[in-house]
Amino acid sequence: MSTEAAKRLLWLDDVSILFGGLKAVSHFNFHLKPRELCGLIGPNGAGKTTIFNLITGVYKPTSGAITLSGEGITQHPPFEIVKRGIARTFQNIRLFGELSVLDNVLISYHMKIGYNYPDLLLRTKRFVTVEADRVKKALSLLAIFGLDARADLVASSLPYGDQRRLEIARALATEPKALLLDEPAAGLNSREKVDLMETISMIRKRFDLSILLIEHDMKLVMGICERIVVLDHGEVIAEGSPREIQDNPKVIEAYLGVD
Amino acid sequence: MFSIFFRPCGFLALSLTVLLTGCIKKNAGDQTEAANRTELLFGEYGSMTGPESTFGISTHKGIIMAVEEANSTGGVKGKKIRVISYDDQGRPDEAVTTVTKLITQDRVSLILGEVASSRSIAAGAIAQQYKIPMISPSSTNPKVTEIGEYIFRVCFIDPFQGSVMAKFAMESLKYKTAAILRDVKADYSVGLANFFASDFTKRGGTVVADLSYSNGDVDFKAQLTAIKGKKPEVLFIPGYYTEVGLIAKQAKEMNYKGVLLGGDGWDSEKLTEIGGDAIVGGYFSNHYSHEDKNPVVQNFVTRYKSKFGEVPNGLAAMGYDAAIVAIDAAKRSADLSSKGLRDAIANTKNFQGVTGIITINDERNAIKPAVVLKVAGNNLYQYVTTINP
Amino acid sequence: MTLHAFIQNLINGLAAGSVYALVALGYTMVYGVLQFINFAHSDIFMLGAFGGLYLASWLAGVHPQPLQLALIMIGTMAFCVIVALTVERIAYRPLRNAPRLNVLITAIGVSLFLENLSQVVFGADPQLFPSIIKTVPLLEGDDIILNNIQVLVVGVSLFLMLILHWIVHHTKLGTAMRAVSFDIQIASLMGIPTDLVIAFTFVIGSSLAGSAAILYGLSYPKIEPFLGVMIGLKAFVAAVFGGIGSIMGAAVGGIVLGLAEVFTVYYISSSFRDAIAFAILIVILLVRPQGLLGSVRKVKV
Amino acid sequence: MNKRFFLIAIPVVAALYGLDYFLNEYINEYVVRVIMNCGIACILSMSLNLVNGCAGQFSLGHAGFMAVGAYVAATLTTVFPAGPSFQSHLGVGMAILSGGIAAGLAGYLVGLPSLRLRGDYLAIVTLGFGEIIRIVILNIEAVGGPRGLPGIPRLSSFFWIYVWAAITGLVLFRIIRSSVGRALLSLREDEIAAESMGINTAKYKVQAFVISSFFAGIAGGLFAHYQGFVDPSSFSFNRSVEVVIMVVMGGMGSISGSVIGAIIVTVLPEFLRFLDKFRMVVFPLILIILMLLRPMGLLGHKEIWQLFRFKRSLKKAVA
Repeated sequence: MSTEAAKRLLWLDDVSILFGGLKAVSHFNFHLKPRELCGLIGPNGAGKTTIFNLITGVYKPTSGAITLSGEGITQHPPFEIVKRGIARTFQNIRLFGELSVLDNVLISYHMKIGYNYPDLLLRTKRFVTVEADRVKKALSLLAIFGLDARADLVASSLPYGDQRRLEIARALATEPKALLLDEPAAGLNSREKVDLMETISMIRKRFDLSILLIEHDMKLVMGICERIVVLDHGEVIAEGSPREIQDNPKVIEAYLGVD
Repeated sequence: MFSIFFRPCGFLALSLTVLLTGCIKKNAGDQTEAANRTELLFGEYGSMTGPESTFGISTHKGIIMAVEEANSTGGVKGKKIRVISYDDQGRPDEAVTTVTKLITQDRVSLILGEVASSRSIAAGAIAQQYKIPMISPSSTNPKVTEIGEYIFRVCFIDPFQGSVMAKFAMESLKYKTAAILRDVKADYSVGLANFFASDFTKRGGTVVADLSYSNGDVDFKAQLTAIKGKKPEVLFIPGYYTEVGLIAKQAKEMNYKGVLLGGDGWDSEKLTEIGGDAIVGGYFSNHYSHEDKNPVVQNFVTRYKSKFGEVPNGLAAMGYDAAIVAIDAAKRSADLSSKGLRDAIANTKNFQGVTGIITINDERNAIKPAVVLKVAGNNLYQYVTTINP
Repeated sequence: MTLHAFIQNLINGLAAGSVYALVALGYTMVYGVLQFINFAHSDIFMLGAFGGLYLASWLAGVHPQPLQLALIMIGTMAFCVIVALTVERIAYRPLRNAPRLNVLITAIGVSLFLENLSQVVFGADPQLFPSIIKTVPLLEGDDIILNNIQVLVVGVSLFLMLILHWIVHHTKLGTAMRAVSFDIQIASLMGIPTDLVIAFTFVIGSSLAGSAAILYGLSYPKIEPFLGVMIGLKAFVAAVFGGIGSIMGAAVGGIVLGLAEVFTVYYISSSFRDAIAFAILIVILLVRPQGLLGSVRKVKV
Repeated sequence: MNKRFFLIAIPVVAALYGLDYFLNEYINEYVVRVIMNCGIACILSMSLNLVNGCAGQFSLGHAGFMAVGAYVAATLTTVFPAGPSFQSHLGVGMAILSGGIAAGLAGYLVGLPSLRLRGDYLAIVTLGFGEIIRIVILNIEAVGGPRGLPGIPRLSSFFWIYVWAAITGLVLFRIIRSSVGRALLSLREDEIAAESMGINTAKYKVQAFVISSFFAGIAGGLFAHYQGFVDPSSFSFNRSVEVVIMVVMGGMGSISGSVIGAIIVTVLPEFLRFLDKFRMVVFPLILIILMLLRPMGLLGHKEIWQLFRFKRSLKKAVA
């Protein structure tokens, strides 16, 4: 493996996907470095969420390849991809609404279940200790987001902002190498947005991971991202530091339209 | 807040107490209790609802009539007879539940039922277990009375009925080739078809086609296409009238010209109603004919007509006979204990029923003749011949 | 013999399949709009058959026969529409935002209720559907028989399907229906009166069931309260097979199922008549879940 | 296995044994029969709840799995040449267990297509499988085809039925209160999110089907061995619907709710016998009204004891 490749945590090589003859994403080339915080922006319908769905295996690309830490994951189902270290949140929150806050996080620990059917049926020592450890771990994770006191509440009863945070906590519980956040600031007020910016920076430091962020709020994206990729009509139209993007005429054109 | 939960809880508790008051077990072998009662209890179970409800309802009418007549002439040994009837929805498991209830809760002395052999077999095991006599009015499968010495029937059995039609087709109609269209979902039909086939071949005939349908089907054209290709002289359809009418109609539409034959399942005014002129000219075996000039039969038909406003079909007549055999046995029995009733039923000899002279043999089956009827259209069934066992 | 038998089976299967197709349309339309299996549809069909039976006795004096048949058919369709709208208003509409499972269970409940109530009202004993039109063979070979009822069944079915196709694709109402089936919320935001459109879907579905009931009664004149159960299930299978939501699909599915059954009975055994429908269903759902003519709907994430 | 388990289990088994003796000696058989019917209904509804209530996969074919269990167990004790050697409590227990395993295998086969289908489609496919199983049995002459299979040794007692009901409840409860159970619940809540949190949805759907069918098979075996007779009509679509009604009435995902639902659906018709032919009209009416007025069922997602706990915490909050 070359040193260049080693720098890439996640690599999308010439990825395209067709929906009913329509190219939703076309020849998309992208890589995410370890511990990088990268923004993915573009007007509505540019294909940003589709890219998340491609990376996490919800959709399979029509052509191209996706690699994570040197391993091809293009054809893996979503749950395999999570196991290999990519976690995500959803644009329109998809919590397990009827379950408790704690259960929402505990579900993410399931892939490392740690016991088998005889253990759970007979309530062996292994089962009891594993479960207790999980709960402890989940509570301390929730504590980071200030949700530990409300661990027993039903997730859908939380206020909107807390649901967003819970979704991030749930994704972090899978212990990912890369975290994909799909419009985490949508629907938040400006105070909450400032909190969220801090939270995102904190997560990256504390959990030592890369973050790919879809966001419409330019202030937020420009404020925390090191690198920004701009997408329009399924194609990359610009890439660079926040400053470079801000001044790029193509980006302005894409957002404001041409007369 | 608590009331939301406790209200159903209280309801459950209440219903449970109601349930429990009537459920203390009485000594199962206690016959003095039955003897000391002021009335004689008969239990009846049958399909009063569900797709086969028509059988249960006809039988029920016959039983009710028999019991009312007996009560109007003073009952049995000074006791009035009361019938407790339950619906089994045409389900064997429900039949077992209802018979258990009749025996252990209502504590009847005798049980009447069922029409369908599958339900008689399922519930008969319970009657046998508690040693309560059961008389099936019209379950023709041999297995029913094989359950044990407390299970009887007042009808002939499938092997006999199957051979009746085989004999009739060969000897009276002089046909040599036959096709069979059997209802595979009905044990009755399968049994009859098997016995017909073996008897018909034994007598030197050939079964050229043996096809099947399931009750509830409405389209038989595929089977009839296949049968027509084999050109049989007769087509034996040992099914229920519900399907036979349609089969006859479609056979006519398909231009099949052979003669149709069937069993007692044909017996209903609906047969000619649905079959129309397509079924005219067909022959079937039956327990009795309401055309029978025998005064016993004519008397029964008149009384039934005035009571229910319709002509009694075979099932009603069988229900009636089952009940009068039971009543007769009760009159003859030493006491009204279940053992006494059983022995009296077993000793039934040359008893004049509506459906013929009934003698119960050692296998607890009725030895009696079958009649062959010819469908003459417009709900007319001409008596053709009587075939003795 | 084999070729003649084959053609004969083809004719019989086509006539049987047409009835499935008409009933299947009711399922496919309601499913297309509301995404739930209207289990009660089969019982609307059954009630239609009884309605037709009583109408026929009231209209027995009407001549000529084609007029009488047309009146009975229209009357039955109206009757089915009234029943279906009542069911929709009382049982389904209050559950519009409830989980789909609840609606499905309610539909099963309505279906059982209608069946058992009909049994109390009409009795379980089968009744004769009057032969409004006498069966006359049109083609009477030694091996192949074709009668007027079969032609009528196929003809009327085809005619009704063409009308339906025209309503759905060439009228404003049809456009509204398609919009609602695409996304009920967006349609409602666009100012489409969704409740009305849904009600209209039930109107079309149930009137087709009513007409199917008359055609059924003419072909198989034996009517009983449980007759809808199997036909309903098979019609639904036909709808899924053809691609749910697709009118052509329901038509094709119904006819394929009719043919498959006839050939199964002829070449294999009648005991597998009901099994073949479900086997087809399972195979199609595994191989092509969207059905023969259905379109794939991408899950929104 | 811990000490607490035995501290509870041994008295429970002893109590069941004592109750068995009491019922046989002092209570009339009809009532005992209804109680036993309740036990079997409980096993069926609890097991279906795992698929319908917890995993959110709508199955309408439970009667089919029950049929497999009933027929396999009954074949072992009745038709099978070595049958008589099975005609003891141990033998029947083994036969019933085999029936459960066979039903579990059938559940595996049915579970497979469920990987690709959801909601109503799955409902109709399971319905289809249930019917196919029934039609196949109808065509097996060795087990009596449409005539049914009589002469099955009647060895399932109150004790055995309720021991199995207790085992079913315990197993299902422990599964639900484990990581596997949470994985199943996540399927019900949101399959895509579950998959994105590392849950192999396909695997757990199939597992839910297998476990659920296993217990349905056990219920079938018990049913056959106290009925003494089985025939295909006992396992029709209506039976599946009955079990669904139990689950829905009690509350989706609530094991104790399923028990309550099973008891109501089994006992209520016995009380409604006086309604005669209207009995079968009232029943669906109750279902419709329940769906309109209390769509979550009697207990909703909660277990019966959670209702108390919920109130207690509310009280605390008020105080």
